[in-house]
Amino acid sequence: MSAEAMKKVLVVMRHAPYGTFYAFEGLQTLLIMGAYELDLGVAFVDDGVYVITRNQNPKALQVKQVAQTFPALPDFEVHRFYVLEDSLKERGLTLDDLVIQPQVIDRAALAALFEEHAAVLPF
Amino acid sequence: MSAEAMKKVLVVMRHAPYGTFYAFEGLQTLLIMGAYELDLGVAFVDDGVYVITRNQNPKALQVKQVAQTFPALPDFEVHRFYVLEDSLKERGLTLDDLVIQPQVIDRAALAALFEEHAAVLPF
Amino acid sequence: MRFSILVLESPYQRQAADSAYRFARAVLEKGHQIRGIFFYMNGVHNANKYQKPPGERNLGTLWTQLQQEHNLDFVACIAASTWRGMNEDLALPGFRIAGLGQLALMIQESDRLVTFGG
Amino acid sequence: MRFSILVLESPYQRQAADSAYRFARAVLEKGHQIRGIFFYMNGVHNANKYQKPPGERNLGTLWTQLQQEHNLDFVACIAASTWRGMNEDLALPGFRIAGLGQLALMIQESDRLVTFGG
Amino acid sequence: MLYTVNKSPFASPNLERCLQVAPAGSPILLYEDGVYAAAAGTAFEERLHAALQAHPIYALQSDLEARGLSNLVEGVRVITYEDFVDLVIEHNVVPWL
Amino acid sequence: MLYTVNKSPFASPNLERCLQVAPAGSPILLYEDGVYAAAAGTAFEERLHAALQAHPIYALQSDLEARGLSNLVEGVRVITYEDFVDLVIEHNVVPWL
Repeated sequence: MSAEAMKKVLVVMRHAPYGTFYAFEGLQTLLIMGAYELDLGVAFVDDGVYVITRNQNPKALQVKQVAQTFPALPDFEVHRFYVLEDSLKERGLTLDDLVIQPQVIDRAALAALFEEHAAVLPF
Repeated sequence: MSAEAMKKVLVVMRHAPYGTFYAFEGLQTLLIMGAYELDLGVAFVDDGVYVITRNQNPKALQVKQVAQTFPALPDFEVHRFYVLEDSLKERGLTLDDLVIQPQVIDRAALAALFEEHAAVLPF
Repeated sequence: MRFSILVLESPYQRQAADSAYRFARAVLEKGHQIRGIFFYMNGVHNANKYQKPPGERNLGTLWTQLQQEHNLDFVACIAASTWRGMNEDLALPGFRIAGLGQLALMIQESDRLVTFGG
Repeated sequence: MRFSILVLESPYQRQAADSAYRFARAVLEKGHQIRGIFFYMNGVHNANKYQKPPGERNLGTLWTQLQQEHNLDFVACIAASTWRGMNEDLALPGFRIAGLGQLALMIQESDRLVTFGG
Repeated sequence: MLYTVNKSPFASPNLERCLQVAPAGSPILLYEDGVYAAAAGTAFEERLHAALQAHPIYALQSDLEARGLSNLVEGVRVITYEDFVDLVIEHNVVPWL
Repeated sequence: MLYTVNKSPFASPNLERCLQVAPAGSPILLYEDGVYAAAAGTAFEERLHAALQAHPIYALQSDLEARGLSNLVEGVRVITYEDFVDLVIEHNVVPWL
């Protein structure tokens, strides 16, 4: 199937990791759905920006580290990454604090991004 | 057991009804625990004040109405009811909007109430 | 128009599963199609055949009736089920347990995906 | 000092059950007593014997080990269990299924009640 | 896009965040505990009134009824689940969970 | 009383509401996603700084580590689960869930 014919799906991460498992399950969704004919993107919004911060170490919680898998997502056919500028700023974060380098977008660009996608999956 | 020897337990309702089942389960707790030797109170705080508003009609949701049971709680040995004044005001509510008439307390009184209780159960 | 629905929460703790059920009913009553309903995360608990809320709607029974009336595709995520102790033996009739790929197929073959969660 | 613990959430959706487990461990490691742990609302899913998170801590196993090591009283609420499809056959060793009155007894016979929820 | 919000505005910043992103003209649907934002006389009323200048705002009837909310901020449109389906047919959904 | 908060200050008003009720001197424990309130450099830092004038504020080490938070607002005390137990022995708990 040509890229143009592929349906565009946007996973929106809005929950912080570890306190809930939404981020973990959103990640599983990205890992699997890339194998299907879908054009996948992921946007980090609100506390979702905490999903991809550096230095996460949940060893004491005995759960899997979430952030470390994101740099591998292009191998799983996930190539589009976005982060909401205001969400970074509110948390005092910059791209240097993140394990990947998403495209920094403002609110209007996020709204436009939603319009481009056939499905928005919230995690 | 004399009333003085009974342990004081405060159920704190902070969730709105129906969107979550915390209020429903807090109510079940009150209905059962009154049969044991516990001196039970219940405080409505934040969205918890919505638990006891009039005119609830969840028939279309096919779930039990929550508010209607509160007036019967004295029969189940629950006699102390409190509502946080600011929580009412923030929601534009007065005692007339409620199915029971709890004692209206301010934040300092709520904090003092916590101090008096051996256990605080959040719902 | 063809819909798919994603359910992320269990019954009886949050309203999401109830809302999803009512939305699904409304879709069908208006004569539209449902390609599938995917139960993910705690949503897999919707499939539990032993759930028995006394004197209230049994969401499991309602789901099964809906599935049977319209021959719908109900999938409980196999990974989420394994984590949470849901399996074929515990599942209500009408639910199958399968992978996230089924959600990908539902999305591909629907005009709309609507998610209900916590 | 004697503690009781109330758990209101299932494993693997929110951190509450993990936090409750770690808190309970710390209480015992410091030489204090646990009168009981009461699993209420979605907390009853902690007792599910089929839960199997691949390559991670299995909270059900951890609870059972803790119960056996210290001969603790673990109660899954019978009403919450009935609603949610939990029962004796599905429950891990060490969990008993009983009424909210058990929570009342735990409160009566403890110095502290600590609740972990959503 | 149809932006949907299911949390109380007093218990979650979701509606506020959603309103900051939704472009003028986008419809907003309040359901589950989200319908508390539609109640008249609350501390949130002024914010909702401002939002109504920019957006059609809908609230789900069965969720309003369950919660006993009948005195609503002027301009909020009460709809059924069937209307909800129609809105989703007209607009793709951004669930602001 | 020990007031405990497990939600992110950006996703929930719980910490703010809790601070409005907790009398000066009452200890506050941040755990689970509540520990994000302890991070330095955020929009919440000023609020936490003010709260620290009135309350001892604790944050759970394992939850901070999981989330990669090491640069904390000055004055926040990092504690273990065993310290959490000690706090509960000293003070009864108000869980602000």
